[in-house]
Amino acid sequence: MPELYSEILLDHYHLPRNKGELPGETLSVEGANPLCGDEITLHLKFEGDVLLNVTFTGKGCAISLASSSMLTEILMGKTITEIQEWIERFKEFIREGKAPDGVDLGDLAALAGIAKLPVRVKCATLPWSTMKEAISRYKGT
Amino acid sequence: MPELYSEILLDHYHLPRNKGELPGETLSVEGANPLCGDEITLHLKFEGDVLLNVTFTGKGCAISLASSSMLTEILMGKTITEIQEWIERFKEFIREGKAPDGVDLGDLAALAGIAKLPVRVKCATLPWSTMKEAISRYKGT
Amino acid sequence: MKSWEEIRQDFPILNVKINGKPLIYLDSAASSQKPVQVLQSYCGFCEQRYANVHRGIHTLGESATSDYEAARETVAKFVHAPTKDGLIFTRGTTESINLVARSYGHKFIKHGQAIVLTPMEHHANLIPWQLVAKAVGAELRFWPMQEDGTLDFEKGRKLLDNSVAMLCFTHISNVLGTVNPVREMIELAHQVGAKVLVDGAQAVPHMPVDLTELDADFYAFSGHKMLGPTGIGVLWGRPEVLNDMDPFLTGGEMIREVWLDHATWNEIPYKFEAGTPAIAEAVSMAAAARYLTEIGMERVHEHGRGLAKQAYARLSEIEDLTVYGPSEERGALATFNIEGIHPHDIAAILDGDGVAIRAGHHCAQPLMRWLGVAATARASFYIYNSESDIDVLVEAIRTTKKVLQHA
Amino acid sequence: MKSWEEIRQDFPILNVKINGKPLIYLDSAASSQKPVQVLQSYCGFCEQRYANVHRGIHTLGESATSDYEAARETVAKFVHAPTKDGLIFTRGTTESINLVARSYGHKFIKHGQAIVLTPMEHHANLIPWQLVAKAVGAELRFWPMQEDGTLDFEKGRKLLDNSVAMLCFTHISNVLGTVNPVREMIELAHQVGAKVLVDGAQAVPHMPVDLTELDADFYAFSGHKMLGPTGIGVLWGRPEVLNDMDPFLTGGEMIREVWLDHATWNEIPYKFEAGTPAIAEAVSMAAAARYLTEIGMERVHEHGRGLAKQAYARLSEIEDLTVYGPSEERGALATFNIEGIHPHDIAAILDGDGVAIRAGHHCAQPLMRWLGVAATARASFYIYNSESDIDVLVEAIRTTKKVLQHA
Ligand SMILES: Cc1ncc(COP(=O)(O)O)c(C=O)c1O
Ligand SMILES: Cc1ncc(COP(=O)(O)O)c(C=O)c1O
Repeated sequence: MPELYSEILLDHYHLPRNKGELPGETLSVEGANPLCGDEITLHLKFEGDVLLNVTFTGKGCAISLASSSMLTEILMGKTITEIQEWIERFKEFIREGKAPDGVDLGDLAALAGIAKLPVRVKCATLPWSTMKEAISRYKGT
Repeated sequence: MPELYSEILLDHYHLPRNKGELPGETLSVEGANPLCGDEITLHLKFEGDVLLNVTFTGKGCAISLASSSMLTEILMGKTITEIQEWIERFKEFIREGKAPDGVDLGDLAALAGIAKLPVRVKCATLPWSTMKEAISRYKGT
Repeated sequence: MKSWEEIRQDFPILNVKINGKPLIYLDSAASSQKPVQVLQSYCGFCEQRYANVHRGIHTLGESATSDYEAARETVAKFVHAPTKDGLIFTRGTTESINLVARSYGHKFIKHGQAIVLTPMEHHANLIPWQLVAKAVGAELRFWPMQEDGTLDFEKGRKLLDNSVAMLCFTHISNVLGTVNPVREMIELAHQVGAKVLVDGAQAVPHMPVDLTELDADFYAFSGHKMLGPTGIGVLWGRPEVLNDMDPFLTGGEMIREVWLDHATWNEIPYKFEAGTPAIAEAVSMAAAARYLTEIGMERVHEHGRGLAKQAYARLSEIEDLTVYGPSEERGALATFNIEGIHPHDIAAILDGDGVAIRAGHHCAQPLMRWLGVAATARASFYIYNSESDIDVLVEAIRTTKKVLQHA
Repeated sequence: MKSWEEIRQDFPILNVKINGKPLIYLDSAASSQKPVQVLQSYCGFCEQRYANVHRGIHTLGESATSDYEAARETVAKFVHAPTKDGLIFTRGTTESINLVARSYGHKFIKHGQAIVLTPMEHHANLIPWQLVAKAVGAELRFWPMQEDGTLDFEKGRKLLDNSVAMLCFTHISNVLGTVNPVREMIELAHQVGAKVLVDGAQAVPHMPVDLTELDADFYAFSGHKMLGPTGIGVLWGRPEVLNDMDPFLTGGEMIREVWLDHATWNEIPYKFEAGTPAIAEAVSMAAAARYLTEIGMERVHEHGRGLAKQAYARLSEIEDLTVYGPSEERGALATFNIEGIHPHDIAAILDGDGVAIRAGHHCAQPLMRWLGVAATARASFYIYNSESDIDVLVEAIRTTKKVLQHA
């Protein structure tokens, strides 16, 4: 079994957190990776600066689905500033293959192997770049 | 010294036979090899079917000049049919690198090495293809 | 006669361990591995006979030119081309098709005429024609397929009327494995006066191809899929047609005379080979052709067909697994999906067992849409594969299912 | 630090005997020989890390992709490119220039605008612009040269007005050895809003090139002239400009989404790399760049300059012999003619002594006309040449004169 398909990753894949529609959502944003056929929609409910609730729907590979599931767990309840920090942290993490100094990534750490697999980076990144898009849309409203 | 630059070849190069204009010529035909910059003009005097006299002018490498000189010696006084036979013989000779069975090539034999030097074949062939053109023009008149 | 086991030993890469397991390389449809004979030809040429071609009067210039031209002859013979003058060395199938689209298509296909393609084309044999159609105002028509991924002849025949300028299609589909009836299709197209381009990228490596008999106007293939190097491929074109076409790339070698403000062109095939060609690559593509000829293309074909048939049968037995394309008479590959599992995950988990397959759209996005999927997994075979590779594949797929299928 | 003698030993071809004599290879301006390090990189990659790139999810697909992308980075660094995203792998300089002519020229150069070239351009940097000019109705202007084969700045400056869309010229002339003042010329062109393409085929192998400092919009060079393989070359383009351009070849890899009737494009550089690239060639072109970097490009430059200077001086001493181009500050070559002897004969007779030089028009027919000759002979140098090679050259030329000059 390739290292990437760790127990943690498979757990998020088989038992995705916060999967499903979000009634009363503030907005939803679709992200797609046409080369893979991954399509993930994030559903977000904001109250002012705070992301009260976030869920996801869509289809994709285990990496993009698990990454989406992890994203919802981490960002739930965070402020926009915190979310933006997390997006940057995630980018650095994926590029370097290890957590930025002093940051506890939690389950996300299971994606460390991605840095060595350029073809799969986009799968892990998809929900995060979708989140970035969502924030800029929300702030634009 | 490369084999190709034999004594016979150099002799024709240094002391070209039948080089110069041909007063009273029936026609003259220019052949050129733009890749090398070779330009050879054949001057021909026919009487009916017979090539009474042939000379050449122009510039080129040792191979094309020597080949021109040899051509004039061989074809002088020949009939059109004989000339056409010689053109075919020459082609075969250059392609195969040896004389067709039972044919004495005389000085031309010095060009045998050309078959192995694809880049130079066009130099040796230039006066002969010019001759072919000349015959067809003469017959067309 | 070399045994399949001896043949395997010609491929150094098969000794590489993947995640501690022996490599089972099932991705030859994307690109094949190279035998030592090809690598030795490459290095031997560079170490002993190398120089630029066509203009060198020195010994190395002559040896390189004669090796390069001999390569043209060898490759032309390999596909039984009617003449080697029509054999143009390109970077690969993609460049070959682009050459035809630009130098033939833009010049000869007229407003209101039609270009007929199939829905199973690789992007390389689709996008160049989209651009020609747009530029000249031609119409694109698609020859319909039947449910099993073979072409529907009744419907296709009706598309071929006098307005058709060109029919372009793949000899063997790189996804479905469909082997198209090239001879018949060309005859139909020629009856309405259309020119035909055949994409032979998946055919030339795997079966005897006889261009004289097929009578295509253009035929394209790549070196890297037939045990040869990257960076080299072929366009064969009918000389009369090539002569009428405009040049493609321009520069050295393709010219005859050049002035500051204009130029005239060299004869074919040189007219279409601008600049320093991929000399060492052409020489070792010819070595690959010789290697395959020594094994015998009939035998190569039999072997690939056998593996494809077996793979189709064995994979079809697996629950929730769909194999695409016709069950009989197929190219040396099997493309499939497993219910509820993304093909990328299949490929990644198989890699853990040393099994290299491809997953994605295989440069055939319209065909993916036709199949109603975003992507597929594909196992493809070549002379270094054996039945035991299929055993490992099937076993690895069972593991994948266990890990990834939802309970 | 490796000595020149040790460097020579890296080139297996130097052991080949030509007509029983040691090979003196003086034709590197046409194509350079390859050190074992490059050949080993080629074979090592094919034997251990090969697969098709960009889409493989298996281990070999990943190793090949990462080697290919690392090669892009290495080569970009070698020429100090501001970013590697603008580095497109092509077949060579010729394809690179054709890419710009088609994808930039046809789209952005307008009727009535001018394209400025020089009379010393290689056909590869002339004919593509002739065709653009003809297609869009642009004017070709030629920056005049001075007697010694350097550009006339007074006259050239006047050509550069607001109607100029593009300035295209060679960094170093492959015939005259002229080293053009690239930085100044680019500045002049940018002042009138023109884009600049520099043909670096003869520069990159021989001197440190810093694309960040030069500020060219496009810069083209070939692998095979810098100790690398055939079949690979580079176009570096400014990313903002590349982004605005239409694709060149179309097919796999350069797309983003494809439907039956249209498609969208991938980001740069992939947008310009249709089909399977020359993967192994890119990897070993990077090996060549590393090999040169290890020697040090300053040192390579010094060596070539020294040999060129010496050759110029020694050849000039020979009676009836004319050396072309500037006497100072020249590329690593010397082009010449001997009164009354055709250059083809010089090359052929030198070959008898194992000396490989080039004779002909060197893909620069308009320049030959400017020089008033049909052809020239050229001795060109690289890191495996030494002063003693010039001794042999000069001696062999004396023999040639004895044999061929009329008494
Ligand atoms: C100055 C110059 N430009 C362009 C080229 C063409 O390069 P290539 O044949 O590698 O495309 C050459 C080499 O012949 C050259 O010397
Ligand atoms: C059917 C088909 N056509 C065209 C191509 C493109 O070939 P290349 O990438 O060698 O240009 C391929 C290979 O990917 C193919 O399978």
